[in-house]
Amino acid sequence: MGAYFARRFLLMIPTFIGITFLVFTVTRFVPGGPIEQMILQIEMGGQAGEGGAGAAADATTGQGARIPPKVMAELEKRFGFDKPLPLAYLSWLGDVVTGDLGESYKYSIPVIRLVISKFPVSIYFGLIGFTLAYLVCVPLGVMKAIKHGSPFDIVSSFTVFIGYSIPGWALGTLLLVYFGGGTFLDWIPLGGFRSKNWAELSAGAKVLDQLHHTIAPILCYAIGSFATLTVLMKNSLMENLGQDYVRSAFAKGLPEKRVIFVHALRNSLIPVCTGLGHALGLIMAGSYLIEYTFNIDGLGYLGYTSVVERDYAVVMGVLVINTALVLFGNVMSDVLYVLVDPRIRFT
Amino acid sequence: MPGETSSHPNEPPPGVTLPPSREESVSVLRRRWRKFKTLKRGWWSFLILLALYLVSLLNPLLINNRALVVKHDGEYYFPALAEWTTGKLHRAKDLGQRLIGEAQYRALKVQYEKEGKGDWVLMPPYPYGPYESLLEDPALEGPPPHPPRAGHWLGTDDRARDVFARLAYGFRISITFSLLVVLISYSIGVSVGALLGFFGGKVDFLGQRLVEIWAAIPFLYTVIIISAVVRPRLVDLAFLLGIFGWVGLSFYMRGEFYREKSKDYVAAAIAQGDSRLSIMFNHILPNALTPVISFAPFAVVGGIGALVGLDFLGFGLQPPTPSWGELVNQGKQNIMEWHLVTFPLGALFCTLMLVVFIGEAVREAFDPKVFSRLR
Amino acid sequence: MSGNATGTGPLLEVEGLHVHFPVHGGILRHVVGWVKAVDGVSFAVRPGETLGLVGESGSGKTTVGRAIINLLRPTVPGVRLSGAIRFASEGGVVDVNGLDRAAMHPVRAEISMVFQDPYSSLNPRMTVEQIVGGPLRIHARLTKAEIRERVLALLDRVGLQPQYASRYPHEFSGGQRQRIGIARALATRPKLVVADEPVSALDVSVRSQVINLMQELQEEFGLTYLFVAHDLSVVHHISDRIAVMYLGSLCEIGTAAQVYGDPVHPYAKALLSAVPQPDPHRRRSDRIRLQGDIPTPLRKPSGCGFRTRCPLAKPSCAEKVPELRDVGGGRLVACPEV
Amino acid sequence: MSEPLLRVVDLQTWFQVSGMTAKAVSGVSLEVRAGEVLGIVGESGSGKSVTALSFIRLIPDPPGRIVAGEVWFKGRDLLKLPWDEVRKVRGREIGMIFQEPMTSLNPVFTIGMQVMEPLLFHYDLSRDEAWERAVQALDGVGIPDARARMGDYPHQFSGGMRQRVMIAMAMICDPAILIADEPTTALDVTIQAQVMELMLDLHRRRDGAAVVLITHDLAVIAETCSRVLVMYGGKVQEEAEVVELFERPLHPYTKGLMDSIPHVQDKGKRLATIRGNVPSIFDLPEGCKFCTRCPVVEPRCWTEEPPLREVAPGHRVRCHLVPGTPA
Repeated sequence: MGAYFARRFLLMIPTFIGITFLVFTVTRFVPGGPIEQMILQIEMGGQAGEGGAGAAADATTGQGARIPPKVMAELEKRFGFDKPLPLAYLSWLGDVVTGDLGESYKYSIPVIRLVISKFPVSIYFGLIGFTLAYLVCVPLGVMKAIKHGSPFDIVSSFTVFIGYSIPGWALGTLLLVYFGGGTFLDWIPLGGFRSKNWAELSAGAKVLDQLHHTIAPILCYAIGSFATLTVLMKNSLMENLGQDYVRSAFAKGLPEKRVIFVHALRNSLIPVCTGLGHALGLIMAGSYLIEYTFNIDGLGYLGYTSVVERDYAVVMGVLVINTALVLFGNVMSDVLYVLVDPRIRFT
Repeated sequence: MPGETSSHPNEPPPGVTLPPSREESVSVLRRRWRKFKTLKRGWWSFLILLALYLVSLLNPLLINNRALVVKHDGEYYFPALAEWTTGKLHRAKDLGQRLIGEAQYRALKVQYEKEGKGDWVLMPPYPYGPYESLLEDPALEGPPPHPPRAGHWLGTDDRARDVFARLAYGFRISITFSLLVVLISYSIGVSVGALLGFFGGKVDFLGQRLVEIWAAIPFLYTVIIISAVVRPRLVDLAFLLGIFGWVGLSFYMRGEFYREKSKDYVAAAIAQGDSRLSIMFNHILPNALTPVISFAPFAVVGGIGALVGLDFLGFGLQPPTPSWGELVNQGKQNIMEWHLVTFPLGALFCTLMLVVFIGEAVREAFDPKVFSRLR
Repeated sequence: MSGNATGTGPLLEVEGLHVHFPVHGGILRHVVGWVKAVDGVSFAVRPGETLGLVGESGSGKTTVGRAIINLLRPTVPGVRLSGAIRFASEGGVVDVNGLDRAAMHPVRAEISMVFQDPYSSLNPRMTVEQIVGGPLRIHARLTKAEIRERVLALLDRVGLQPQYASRYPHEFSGGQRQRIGIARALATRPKLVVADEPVSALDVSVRSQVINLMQELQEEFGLTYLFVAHDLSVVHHISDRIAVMYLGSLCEIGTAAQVYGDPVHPYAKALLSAVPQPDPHRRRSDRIRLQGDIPTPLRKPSGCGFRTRCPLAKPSCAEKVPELRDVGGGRLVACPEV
Repeated sequence: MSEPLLRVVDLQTWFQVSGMTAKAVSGVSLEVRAGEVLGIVGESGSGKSVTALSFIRLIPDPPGRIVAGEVWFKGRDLLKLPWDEVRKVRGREIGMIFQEPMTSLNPVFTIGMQVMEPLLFHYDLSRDEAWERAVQALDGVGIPDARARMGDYPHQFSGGMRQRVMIAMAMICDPAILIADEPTTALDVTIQAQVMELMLDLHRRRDGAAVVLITHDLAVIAETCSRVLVMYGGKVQEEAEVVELFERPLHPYTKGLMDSIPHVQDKGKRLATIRGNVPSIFDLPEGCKFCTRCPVVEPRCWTEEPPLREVAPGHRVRCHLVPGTPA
């Protein structure tokens, strides 16, 4: 078992290399890369990248004539463009292995520090949203399975359909417009993680402020997995209720509660649990759309802004973290599999 | 005793009729289709969506700032049709309008009516185009965006473009786009899954590892990165989403192929000397594909959602393409303009809801589960 | 029964057949072991006769049948086959085991198979006409109309009405499906039919119909059957000779009367004794009870595979794999203790 | 004759599938007597399993429903009891073994937990006592090293061993009636013999308990049962003591079944067959359920369902053409 997971981790290495190499290549060979961006920066006094991506990357034409060749060479060296692609990648990879993800040209601080500083915010929203989703969906799915075909089931199915038809970020913008102090109500803040004056607040007010900033984004996080998770839970339990072993449990004379909530439920949680691993990896990486919607300064937002601003060291840094988290999620789901299903023994 | 081995049952005596056998000879797909038609919610959703999409294909003739017909100096012009089919635009001066560049048909209409020379203009039912900035429209005062009002049902956006026109064109693009994404991701997913499942062994093992690498790519982020630098057109973006969206399907397809492959009808096909291609395509694929079809509507939902989301972030289709996501993003920037968020999201929601209903019915038709309960 | 025996040599001769399936494991899915599904089996089938191959699950009887129609290599990646499967085809004797795909192709018209499960062995997306006409489209140079004519004749012969030709398998009962499977197997007028448990999935009242049909067809077309089954009384009824398998090896092979009437090998004895008899007066108290489970072929006992359950087992049984030896009357038995 | 353990009167269990009604069991009456092994034999769709499952109301709903009938057990009609009372009968008074030993045990719980579960719910036993009794029970069905295997999971057992576990589980409360639904069909011949013998052995050691054995195999019936019901098309067609039935089968269906078993002396001959196919339970004829396949069918058989008549002591048959004293 230990050996299995050791090897499993070893297999992550080629996967990791494959993905980062792919993206590394893309970022190097396309126009609008860091050098052009840098040139633009130098020429325009750092105004590039403002106002969304739509206007960001038009500066692809070579106006580098005004930059002295010496500076150009320096820039190329800094981004490794003076080396052929494989070498550049290898040197980048070498840096990554030593924990050096480069430096953000926008913030001029090491990427690793930047990433780590954004992590807690993403995890905060991710974990709460995710926990909330499981707390709602699992019991709801169970209820729907038990009361299959009842009015409750039909009405809640409708809610599930609605949930599936509204992407989380879309709900977010609706909430902002209707409850964010626009034409209508002013119940929720326009975004952010905490109020600007957070440090000055009393302890009780801190809690309230945090909650105030949490509710709307969390709703959006939770609705993302609401439909699929509920349906998965329901179908999984219903399928198990039709299994032979449920019949033998009833034939033994066990009470209905015991059969459903112990025998069938334990089995039907298996797919839900293993999905948890994957979801965890994804959730910790933050959500570009929701963080963007609510201006939450987390990993997803960092990724978004770094792409808009062509801050490639950060782009690659976020990618590295994201990939690592996805791979970690895969392993997690394997671990969970072993924990919940005695039939699985990885060797 | 030749009759003894017969599988034929007794004939009933005259006057006695046996209950007719309900089974009739129809293929599996036909039966599924019939079943789908009986599921009213899904079937109606399908009809509505189909009708809307077909109508939206005629958008240039229904919602346009270019006239359908212009009669000028005894000659007939069809600007909307001409623009749609050949891309040709009519110059203003050719139609007797004193303007440089393209004719302004709404103004032309007013002009002809004033002149009273027997010239006339027939505008489309909704005479505003999706790209047209209406800053000079006398009906709209004040700076854009304008809230809904008579003539502009859903108001205008921050460049004074008509929101209804943009939504209608955005619908056509969203559906076309997601159908394209589904087509691409299905082609890849089905082929990859089929190959891995059919050949198994080493091919499968190596293939699976490669697919796993592909699957671990943070998909949205990568699309954002690529989209930020290559500035994709509709087809490019669909292709981009397609090549990232097939992984789950290929796993499923692989499983189906594995399962079908182990059934004896495949062994029978091998034993009778069918070629590998024939076994794959004629024997296994039709059986393996059936369950996969039922995912397609949900893939359409994913495609639409992804497009709108990317547009929202500014990494989708290039402006000034009419786009729901871009409108929502304007709404996010202008929080007082509720119509910029409400209408596109309403359109998105209704569309997705219809597709979800279709999907639910398709799933029911393809994979009817009778959940039974003991007590 | 064996009146059709024309040639002198056997139609099929299996010699030293080994089939080992790889067991994959570990993160790299490498081979961590081998299931010795068939472990040195030799027998011959004469033209026109029926050889019954009997055994319990894991005995390898089905694998033998599938090896004979060369079905393992295309379906099981990494399978190891050795030994010879000599088949007297139209073009001379060929070793099926050594043929590649192209060389095997013409032979496929001469060996066909009837499968156990009448549900999974017919493609649910094809009509009966497409299913039964399949082998003809591949092997016979016939027009569409000719194929249709042949299909209708075949359906008639197996007792199905011609209007069924355009129907799909799901519209038929188990027995009717098996008739379709038989019609398909006979389409190219093969010499050898490998029937893998053709009646075990059928209800009792249609089982005998199918057995009768198979016997009639054998006489009519001069077929040779390798009849694989676990039901001894059915095998006895249809077979001229019977071979008994246990854990990949042959225990005993002889005429139906010899093996069914008076088995010699301890496993054959126990197997026969375990079969319930439809006669309430003959309740067995002298039944030979076998202790324990059938070992998995992955961890086959050394020496004689049966020794872990054998009432006659001796320490020496663990040392050497017993060979088939003639115990008289053409009967071969793989046990040194009898 | 003493009062039967279980008396079923006119049981009707129907299944509703996409608008069609299948009368899987349509009017079955039977008795289970103390100490006997009652065999119910029939082909697929004959209603034999549904009949037995209806005794303890183990019918999946939807699509199934017990429409009418009475099941008298210890002075109470099980079909009219509240569910809680029915559950007290299941496992404790009436035990059940199923065909598929592979799927009938819960894959994620240990064998020990599953075997002792009935004890914990039916009796006021401590976990330790239940544990000990479970060990004894497993020991009693011939699981080697039972104590050590209590913590194992079902997938660690072979098919035959799992069926032994099922037997231990079904018998651990010492039920008055054991229903065995095709208990050996999925097993190999030599294992089948072991399991069958184990069941009979346990039965013989218990006084006054009964076994209801459901099977499609007449040979199994002949070897194990004392009395037999032959079912076809959801109805009992013939009922007799086992020797009587095999010596003097009266119903054309029973005769046909027996004749289609190959006998040593018939080798090389054509087997007798029953014409036609087993009808789908959705397509049963009006009159006698067997009329479409019966070799001696008469016009009235198509329209008129014959009653189940007693033609000799303890021998009842449902056929117009069998002479005998009307019941």
